[in-house]
Amino acid sequence: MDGGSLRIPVPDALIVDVGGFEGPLDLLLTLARQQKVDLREISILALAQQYLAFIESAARARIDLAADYLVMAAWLAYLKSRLLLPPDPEEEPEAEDLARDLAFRLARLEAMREAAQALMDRPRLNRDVFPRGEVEAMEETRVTRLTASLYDLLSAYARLRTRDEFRPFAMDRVGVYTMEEALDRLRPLIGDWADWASLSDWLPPGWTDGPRRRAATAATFAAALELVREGLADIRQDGPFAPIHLRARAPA
Amino acid sequence: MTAEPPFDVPTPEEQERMVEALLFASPEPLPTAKLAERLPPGCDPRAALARLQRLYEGRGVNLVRSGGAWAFRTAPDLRFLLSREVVETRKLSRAGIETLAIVAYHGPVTRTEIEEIRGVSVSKGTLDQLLELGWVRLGRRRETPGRPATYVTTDAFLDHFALESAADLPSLADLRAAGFLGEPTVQENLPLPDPEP
Amino acid sequence: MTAEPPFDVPTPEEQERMVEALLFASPEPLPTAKLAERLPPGCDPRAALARLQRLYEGRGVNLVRSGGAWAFRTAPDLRFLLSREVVETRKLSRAGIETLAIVAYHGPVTRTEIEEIRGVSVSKGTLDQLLELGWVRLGRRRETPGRPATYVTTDAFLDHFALESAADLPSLADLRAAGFLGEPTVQENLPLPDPEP
Repeated sequence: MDGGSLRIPVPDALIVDVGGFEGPLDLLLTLARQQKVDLREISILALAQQYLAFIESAARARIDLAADYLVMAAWLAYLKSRLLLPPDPEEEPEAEDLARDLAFRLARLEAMREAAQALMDRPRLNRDVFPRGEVEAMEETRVTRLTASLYDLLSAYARLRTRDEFRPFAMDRVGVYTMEEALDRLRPLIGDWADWASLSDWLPPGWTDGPRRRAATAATFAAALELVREGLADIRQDGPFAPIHLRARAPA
Repeated sequence: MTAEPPFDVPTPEEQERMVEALLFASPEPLPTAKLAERLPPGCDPRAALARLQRLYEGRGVNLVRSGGAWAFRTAPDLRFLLSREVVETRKLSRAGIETLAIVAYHGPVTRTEIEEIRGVSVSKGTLDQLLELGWVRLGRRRETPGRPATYVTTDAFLDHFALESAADLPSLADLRAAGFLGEPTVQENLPLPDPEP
Repeated sequence: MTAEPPFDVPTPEEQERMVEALLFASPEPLPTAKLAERLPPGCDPRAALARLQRLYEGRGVNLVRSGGAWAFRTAPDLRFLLSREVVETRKLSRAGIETLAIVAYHGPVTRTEIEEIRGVSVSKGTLDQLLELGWVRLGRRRETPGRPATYVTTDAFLDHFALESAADLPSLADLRAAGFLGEPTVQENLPLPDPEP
């Protein structure tokens, strides 16, 4: 056997299709079928060569191959070298055994695929073969029976044991000043506020900078509107974006 | 007989088989005209119906005609056999199935332990229901203060869920691998149930 | 014949009629034990089943066995008459079909063994889909390190694929003769799936 005769061209279709393979064994099986011999008789040396050539062209085409394809390539390169060298009695298992093992796995995968197909081709219930279509009305006693399936049981347990992973998302409330808080603060103060004063002077201590200031301003403004609605205060703004002023409403 | 030439009329025996299968699979009684429609061209359901009616005479199931439509019916004298048949099945409640799962995985387990795992209290009705179903029974009392009752699953439980033993329930890792759970998380590192007693 | 004296065992013909009626009325396959339970005391459903199976052979409706249970089903060759609009259950993926076949031929089988044969990891959702369909159930845990769960097929699987028993799986004998249902000789040296991340 010279190296040249082993070089089987890799069809472009395979490269385009690389995503369609279910892992390295599936790819190897597709390549092995091109040898058109019984999979148990296959030349593993030739197959290794084919696989390595395929990986090489995939790399040239800049296709990102999953790691397991590369691990298989490394292993096949090692197997190839051992098959070409004279057997080393020290090394276990022998290269021939490894090659036979790989051929076995390929043949078994193909056989299981054929068996799966044969299974699917069998007459199927409610497609080819039918049960009695009519349920006979039976006038007798009704019994209610509770039931559950294994699927229900396993799902329930899985749900319980992972409940903490799926607890509802709760908003972080730090840095939020609510309208209720602003109202609680303003209501006892407003009676003493006879003259117009800017709303920004009403902000609670510690809420006068950054995002906290924005939150407190919004809440205080909403609370001020509530007080106006209740007839406890007047509110005034001289122009768009001008400061907002608030004062207690004089008793009528 | 395997591949049928399109314009070959089936033999009377074949027609009989076809009518028999059509009536058996139909969810409602079939009028003669409907049968004729479903059969290959050239068939006459009336002849087949008459033969079938004779064939099933005196058997456990009879071919009967009611209001111009045909159906198989249990022989009237055997209806007493079917009387117990009417069973309405209802799904076990969520509380029930969760409690059952906990007893299966962690039994013998006390009610307090079930509540700890579920994070909510277990109503008495839930456990009573499982006891009544025969899926759960009382185990040994726990030798702790108060000597609480424990619960374990029964052989009827194993039978219903087609399990060989409670120890054969898949571990959480198996469940995850089979697709019952989301992605692995820190939960993985928590001490998990060892269903071994 | 109308009123039965309590301790008179029905004649074989009567027993046959009763079994026929019970099986006709049940949409689910009935296990022999269930049949025996429903029959009057002293009856043996097995003899009646054997006679009925012969009687219905070649007819439009056949008496079929799946696992330990019996049911009447339309003859497979009449499918062309009956394929009404069937609500196709969720279509199984290629991975699902192959996984099902491996469980059927190799079961009880662990997830790792399925992965070894297919050469890829079993994706989430494949095994739980088969469990949900009721075609696969849990077998004994394997007594190896980690005590992994094993999977086997169910009677519902046999019923769905019109199989009398697991021994009737297509080309089972060939696969066994070829050694495909056993293990390779030096498998541990192949860099094949290391499925768990």
